[in-house]
Amino acid sequence: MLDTVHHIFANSVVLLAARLTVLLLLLPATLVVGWVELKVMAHMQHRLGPMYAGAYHGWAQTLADGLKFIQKEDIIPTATDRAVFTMVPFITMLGASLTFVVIPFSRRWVIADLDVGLFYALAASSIGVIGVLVAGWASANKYSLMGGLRAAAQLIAYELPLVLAAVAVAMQAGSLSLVSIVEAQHALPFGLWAQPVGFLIFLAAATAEVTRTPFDMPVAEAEIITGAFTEYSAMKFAFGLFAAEYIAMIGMSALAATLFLGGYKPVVPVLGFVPGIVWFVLKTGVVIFLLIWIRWTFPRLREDQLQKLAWKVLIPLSLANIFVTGALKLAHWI
Amino acid sequence: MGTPPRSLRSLERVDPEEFSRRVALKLEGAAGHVDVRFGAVHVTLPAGDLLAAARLLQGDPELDCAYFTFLSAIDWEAEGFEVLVSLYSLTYGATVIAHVRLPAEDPVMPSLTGVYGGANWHERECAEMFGILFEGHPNLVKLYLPEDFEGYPLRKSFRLASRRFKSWPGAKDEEEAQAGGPLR
Amino acid sequence: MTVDGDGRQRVHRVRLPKPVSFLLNWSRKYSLWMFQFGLACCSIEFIASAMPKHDIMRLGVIPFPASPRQADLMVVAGTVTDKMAPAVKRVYEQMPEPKYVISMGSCSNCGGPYWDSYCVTKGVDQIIPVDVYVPGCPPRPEGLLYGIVRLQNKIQNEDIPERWSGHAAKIPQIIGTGRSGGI
Amino acid sequence: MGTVPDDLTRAPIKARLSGAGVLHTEEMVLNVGPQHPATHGVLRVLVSVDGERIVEAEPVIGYMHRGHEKLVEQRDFRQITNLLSRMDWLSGINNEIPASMAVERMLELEVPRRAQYLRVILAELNRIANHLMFTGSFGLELGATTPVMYAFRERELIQEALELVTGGRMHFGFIRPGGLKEDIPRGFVELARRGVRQLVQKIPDYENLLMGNEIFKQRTVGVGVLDPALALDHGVSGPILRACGIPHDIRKVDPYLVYDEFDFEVPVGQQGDSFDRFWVLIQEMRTSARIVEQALDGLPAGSHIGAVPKRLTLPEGQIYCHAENPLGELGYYLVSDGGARPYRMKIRTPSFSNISVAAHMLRGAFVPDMIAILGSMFFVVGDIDR
Repeated sequence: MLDTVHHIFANSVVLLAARLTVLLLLLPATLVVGWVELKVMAHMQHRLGPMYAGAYHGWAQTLADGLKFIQKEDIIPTATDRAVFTMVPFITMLGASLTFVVIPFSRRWVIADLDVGLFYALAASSIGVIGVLVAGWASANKYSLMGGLRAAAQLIAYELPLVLAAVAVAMQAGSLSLVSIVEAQHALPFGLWAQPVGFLIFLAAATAEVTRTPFDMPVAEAEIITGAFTEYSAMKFAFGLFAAEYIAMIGMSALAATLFLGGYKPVVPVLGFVPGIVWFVLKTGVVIFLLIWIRWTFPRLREDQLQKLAWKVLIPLSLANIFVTGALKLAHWI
Repeated sequence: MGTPPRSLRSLERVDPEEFSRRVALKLEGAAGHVDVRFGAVHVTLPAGDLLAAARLLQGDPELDCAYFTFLSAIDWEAEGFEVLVSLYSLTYGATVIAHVRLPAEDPVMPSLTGVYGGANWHERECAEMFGILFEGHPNLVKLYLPEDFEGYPLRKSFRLASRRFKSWPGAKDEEEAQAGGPLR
Repeated sequence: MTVDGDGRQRVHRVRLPKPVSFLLNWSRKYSLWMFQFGLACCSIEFIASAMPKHDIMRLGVIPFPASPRQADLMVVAGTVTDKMAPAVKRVYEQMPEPKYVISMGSCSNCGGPYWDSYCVTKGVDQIIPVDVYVPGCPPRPEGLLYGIVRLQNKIQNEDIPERWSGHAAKIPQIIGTGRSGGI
Repeated sequence: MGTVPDDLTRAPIKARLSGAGVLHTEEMVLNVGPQHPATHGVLRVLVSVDGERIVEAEPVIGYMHRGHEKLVEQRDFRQITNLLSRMDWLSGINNEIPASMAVERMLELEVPRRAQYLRVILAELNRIANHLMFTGSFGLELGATTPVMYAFRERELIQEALELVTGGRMHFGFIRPGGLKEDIPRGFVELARRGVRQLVQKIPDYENLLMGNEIFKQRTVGVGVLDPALALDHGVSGPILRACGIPHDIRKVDPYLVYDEFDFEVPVGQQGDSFDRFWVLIQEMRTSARIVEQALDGLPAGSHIGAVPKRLTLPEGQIYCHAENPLGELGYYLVSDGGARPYRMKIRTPSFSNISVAAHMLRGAFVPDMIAILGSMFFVVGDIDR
């Protein structure tokens, strides 16, 4: 049964259609996650959050934001490098949404189950760096230049621990294809028993990749006003920074859920009849909630402390994690 | 600069009269008279001796006025300006206020920034508000007012524009309302 | 698009269907990204209105954007001095077009307790067009919330082609003060 | 360390500072403010930056200058308190007290003990509200948006108590020469006690949420160290001076009102860095809470205002009257020529001197450190610009 479905999906037209549906599904997903963040933040801060937009608990708040940004005047300052300036939202959006090609939503629903799925996902997620760096340069504004440089330094520094943490998982599952990684977690998800350290490193590095507090130096409101995206307004801002950040966050959470929490595998074998996608959405939701929780409690790290954390703590830790996984693998314990 | 000042170590309270006798003793060079009003030691000095007196007040362990409180001026219109320099000694808990009289036309005074770093901003504000020139000040530039502002606001000769049309609609005291109140 | 006498392009009057205009007004009404322009004491009451007790985010006013490019509501809270006036004007011009201004507190309304000061601009409406004036020194956070509700009513009844056609430079009037909550 | 080769001494400071020597780096002048989320209100800092390190920083002030000293000369002694509470807009009552005390000392007015006790209670409640604001905004500048919400929740309670008495939340106009405008209503004592009790319970939350947080410590410990001698030289006062280890608090050193009847000790820091300033701020809230409790327990009966002539004119003379404001030493040098209005009143505000020392502290720090340093300098722009 597996290979027939596989064959259908491999057909390019269906592939394109599936790719578009996922992308179209992503946009409402960002609205939902945006609304969830507003409400969770508000309740953490002892208040109500959006209430009146759309009458019942402000469910239409992010929808109203999106519609409003469409109507805004699109300012392109004269001093900017025009073509590059307008290209940035596409790069960041591309970088953020490419990871969804290989992520298995359920046993059969995966757009392209590449053999090098994990490798491809991590490579795709690093395209966003170019977008932020180019935005910083093109906006011809001192603050965004500093924001762009900070973003580049931070994202490159946190690419390494992200990849090394994922390598340990690939070693344990014995394959790079995300579907087989999830299959290998049939008994217990890796994150809980074999790779707890890897899971924490991956989460820290993912927060840094998505530039969220405590790693949100590049978009630090207090110092350099929205960093690289200071000059962006209307749809370019809404699409390039706001939606791309949320899509990247969902992508990273989905990847973390797949690698460490056992993707579409049922958490309790008894409930096996529940379709895989429900588990996947639940686990991704848990990771998203964790990211939101971290964002609204911690202050911001200075970027030299940030780099110190990456190079002196996370990378050695992930290397040690690989060593331990390798040793356990040889001793056939895992 | 590194060693913590004496005030960190010991606190011996001294009442204003005793402190004023010490100041009068130390500043025998300045012909100024010293008196105590409302718990503060007031010293009147000629402009020339201010710098020497300030160094003495700061350096002398008997006085140790290390704390620079404020520097400002009063415009007595015809009789000229009176500059106030207020210092405070943490060790002895005593306030010393030096008064310096300056003529009404082009008032000039030596700057205290050499002795007290804190005097920098106070002198800039005083120069901007009263038009007093402080010699030796590193950059005597406007502190508060925009560059294109002419006139010295705190001088009595500077009238408030809005007050020309209505002096004070809500004057509470009846006599003052009838008398129209002095236009300041 | 016709180019008229003084060279400015004019969007000729087009009749926008009722539901579309309703939807666009509704989205602008509930997504007022507020730009933190706190100057003096009113800025403290302005922050207090975003805090748990008064929580301005209930009305859809999100105090996030730090850059004027992403904001569409500017609340001038505090005394506008002559030295600060050019900065207020420049920040107002940085904001993309459908923008609204709330003048909070008697200092920015008309100079307030500093009516006779030599360096205070007597009223921010000498520099930028103001939509809603919130009286008080400082106004209570509830005052600011009511000012925002009045602004939302104004946005709900706004005529977009009129606003974009350029010749409607004057400030749109408040038509009726209907209830704000819900659609 | 061996003799320094002489060509090093001649290399331009910038090359040695950036350690590049060969690479020609140019300083970028950054204009922080006058409208900037980090600076409280409209302080502008001209910063010349080499990469992320600040080479030179010069605060530019005056954007909130409203000319209080000139306006005060147009108003009589009862009307000036209304203007003065708008200078340091976080501590309305504390601004008004020294002005009335100056008038009372000059006229030798007898202020009833009940009025003095109530003045202390209102002043300390206002100090707690001021410190709560800075507790929240310091966390906000370092990126933690949640503590400001909790701090304002407590601040609303304190404002409720003040509003019950005075009718206002920030500017009260309640202190009159000779006493208070009117006596306190019935429910005030219980409301104040409840507010203070809840505050004392919640202070450990702030300590754990902020000071116990590893990232907060990394951002503040050892950042912006203020040398005590430099602080005294510039007239720095308040929590910032006490954080450098100098126990100078006017409530203890030169007690005014009835502060000498309460026992409270003044929190003093060690290094004088941002962390110590924040620590002193939090401990001062505990001290103020204790003072309010003692004052509420010992509140005597009596009238709220002494005998004050209807037409208030001061004899000729000059007086300097200062008090411990939440941000430091606030003093009024009142000069009277026998009329109903002050001839001249010099207003010595704490933030003006506190910020004049900022240029020295910002030199050599990182750009994000500038935000941490300025955030921990606890200034209000209206206080700086008067």
